[in-house]
Amino acid sequence: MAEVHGDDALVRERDDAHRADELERIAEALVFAAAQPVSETYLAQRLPSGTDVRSIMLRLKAFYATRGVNLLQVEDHWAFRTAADLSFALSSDAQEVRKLSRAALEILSVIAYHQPVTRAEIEDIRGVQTSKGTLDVLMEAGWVRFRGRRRTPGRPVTFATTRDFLDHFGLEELRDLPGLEELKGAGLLAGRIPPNFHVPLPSGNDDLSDDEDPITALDLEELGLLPPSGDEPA
Amino acid sequence: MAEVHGDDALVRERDDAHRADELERIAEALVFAAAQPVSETYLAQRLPSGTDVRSIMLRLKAFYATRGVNLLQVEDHWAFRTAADLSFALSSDAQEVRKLSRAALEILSVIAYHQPVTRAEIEDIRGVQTSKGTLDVLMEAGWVRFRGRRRTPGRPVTFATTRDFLDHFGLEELRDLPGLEELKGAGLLAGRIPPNFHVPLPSGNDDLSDDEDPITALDLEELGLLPPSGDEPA
Amino acid sequence: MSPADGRERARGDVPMDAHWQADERAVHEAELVVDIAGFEGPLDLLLHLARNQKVDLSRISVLALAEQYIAFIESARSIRLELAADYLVMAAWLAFLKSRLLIPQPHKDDGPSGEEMASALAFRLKRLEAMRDAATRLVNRNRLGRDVFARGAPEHIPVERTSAFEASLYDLLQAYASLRQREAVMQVTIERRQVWSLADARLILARLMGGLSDWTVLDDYLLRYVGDPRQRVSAIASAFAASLEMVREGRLEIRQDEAFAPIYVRLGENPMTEDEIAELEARNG
Repeated sequence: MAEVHGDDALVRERDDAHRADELERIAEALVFAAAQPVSETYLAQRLPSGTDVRSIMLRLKAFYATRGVNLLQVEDHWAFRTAADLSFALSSDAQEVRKLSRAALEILSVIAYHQPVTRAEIEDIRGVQTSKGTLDVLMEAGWVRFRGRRRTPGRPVTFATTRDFLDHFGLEELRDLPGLEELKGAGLLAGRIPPNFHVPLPSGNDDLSDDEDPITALDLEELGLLPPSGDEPA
Repeated sequence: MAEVHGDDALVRERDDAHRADELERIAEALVFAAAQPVSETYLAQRLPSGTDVRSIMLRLKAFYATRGVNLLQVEDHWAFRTAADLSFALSSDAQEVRKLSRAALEILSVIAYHQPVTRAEIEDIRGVQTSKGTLDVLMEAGWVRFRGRRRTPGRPVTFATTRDFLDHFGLEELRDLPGLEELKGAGLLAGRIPPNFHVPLPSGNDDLSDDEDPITALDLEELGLLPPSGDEPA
Repeated sequence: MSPADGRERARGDVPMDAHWQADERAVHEAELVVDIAGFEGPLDLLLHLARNQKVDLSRISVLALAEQYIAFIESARSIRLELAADYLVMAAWLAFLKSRLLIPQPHKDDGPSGEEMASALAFRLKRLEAMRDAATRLVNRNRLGRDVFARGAPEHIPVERTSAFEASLYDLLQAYASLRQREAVMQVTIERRQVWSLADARLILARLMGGLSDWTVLDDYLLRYVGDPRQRVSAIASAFAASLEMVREGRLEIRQDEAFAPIYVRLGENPMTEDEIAELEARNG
């Protein structure tokens, strides 16, 4: 009796393992066939209902981790990509990767780290107007999208990055952005300048350092900060 | 002496195995990333000279034989293909994804911004006739719906976008559609824009406006979307 | 190297694309080389100057920075380099900041204190620098299509079953914007004002003057000839200019009794022949 039970359990176990292998094969084929990341929702639709897609994908990911092709996660999407350490062997006949201007790259970073962010905020951070077309280039590349509108007067549009952006730069999720935590910790991603942000000033306000000349009333006058002489200098 | 030899041999063997693994990884990545089946000549060019390409490929073939993706040989060319026995899982209801035509995009955008809008109004904005098929495509995609009938002579049907439309384009509400300033800011509208130019702000309101009547079953029948009454509605 | 290279420089040939490497940039302490074109706005210039202090950004001397910036702007102006307005605005703001830092304000003043303004500026510089670093790190990651590759021959593209059609919001907006743009451009063409060219005016005058040997008021004829009132100004101006030319050639005589009085014209000693008029017509199309 006990023996039979044991056999049953064994058979069941073997069946389960076989079944899991089959599901893995299907998932593998579905993702492998596609050039674009495939959503877990999609995989769930293609696999028998009740399948734990996530755990299957994690097993596959581990399986492929050491191979020439890796299974990567982009948010809740999955894609096979060649291993990054092999780029030396593959890249020679690579198609041209979109070359970004310095401004475009900077805007892309501001959007990535500060999203959702409005155009005015981007310009505040960069201290310069965004030339027409630069955002357009990023949107056309499929890396930046309109996200929504800020609930402030004027309802300005907010920008955010896309899943293609993550895929392109090999990020699983936004939290993987390089240095994100340090920047956050340093308060550099806060929308507003923190009131307590303190920068040590040159020792003693009135002492001038070596490379400073004392400012004269004439200077101030020239700069239009004082009325023309004759009036009291305060 | 013999012992030392033995150690050397072992190290050499391990190195060889490691080297073979690396070659296998490169070959695997090369075949994966190629748009066409890859010739052994090509692989030989990419791998260190003297590499036995055939034996590497045969090892890879064996490795993939039981997986969801197989390495197939076509004469002296190699390609990955999803396993034939999985076709049931892959092809079942795979729908071909089609890019929306330029005309369809334009009509969809006019409906989105100007809704509720009649067909005549769409044509007035676009300056060309709307082919019947294009609206059908948009309805079929589930992005456009009949909304009501305008209370003007001829009682033309009005069109509006659907909930699916918002979902697909990642909008929370219609008011999230970028306005004139944002379109300009993103470089989508360029050059001189006449002063009377404006981009409507579609209201998210689903209630019919004063000049609209609801669509009735009779209307749907007229539009050919319901069988003529008399037939049982099933 | 960059498109900005064609721009006129004061001195020195600085490669514009060596963006991140501040060392090679345009400002040198000793010899004054000024190149505004290499900077992306005043904040970029300030960040560059701050880096020249060679200290951690949180320990920069904002006062010294303000001085350097103002000196830079002054020298740029002295060699008549054209400066964008925002550079001047920044200079004015920094001069104001400088005054706040040097002359402690009584506390009742409701504006921000010099220290607050200075730390706000330092924060902005730090944040910009952080974004620059982030951009560098981002661009140096293993990128798809350069270091990492997707499936080269996808077998079929899995689709979310809900929609068989694919389009992005960007596609949609681009379609809408270019559609509306087309429409806008068409309106502009329709609205365009009709202008008489000098050649037009010359031909019209030649035709008008055909049988006139006596003094005639030019305006009367022109206004009769020009139906559309919106064209009158252009017509009179062009006709007047053309008539002066024709007087010089002896084809017309012209007379005005006093300022603002009517202008009289009559045929000159060497009027245009039919053939000459025909030739003019052919040339004007």
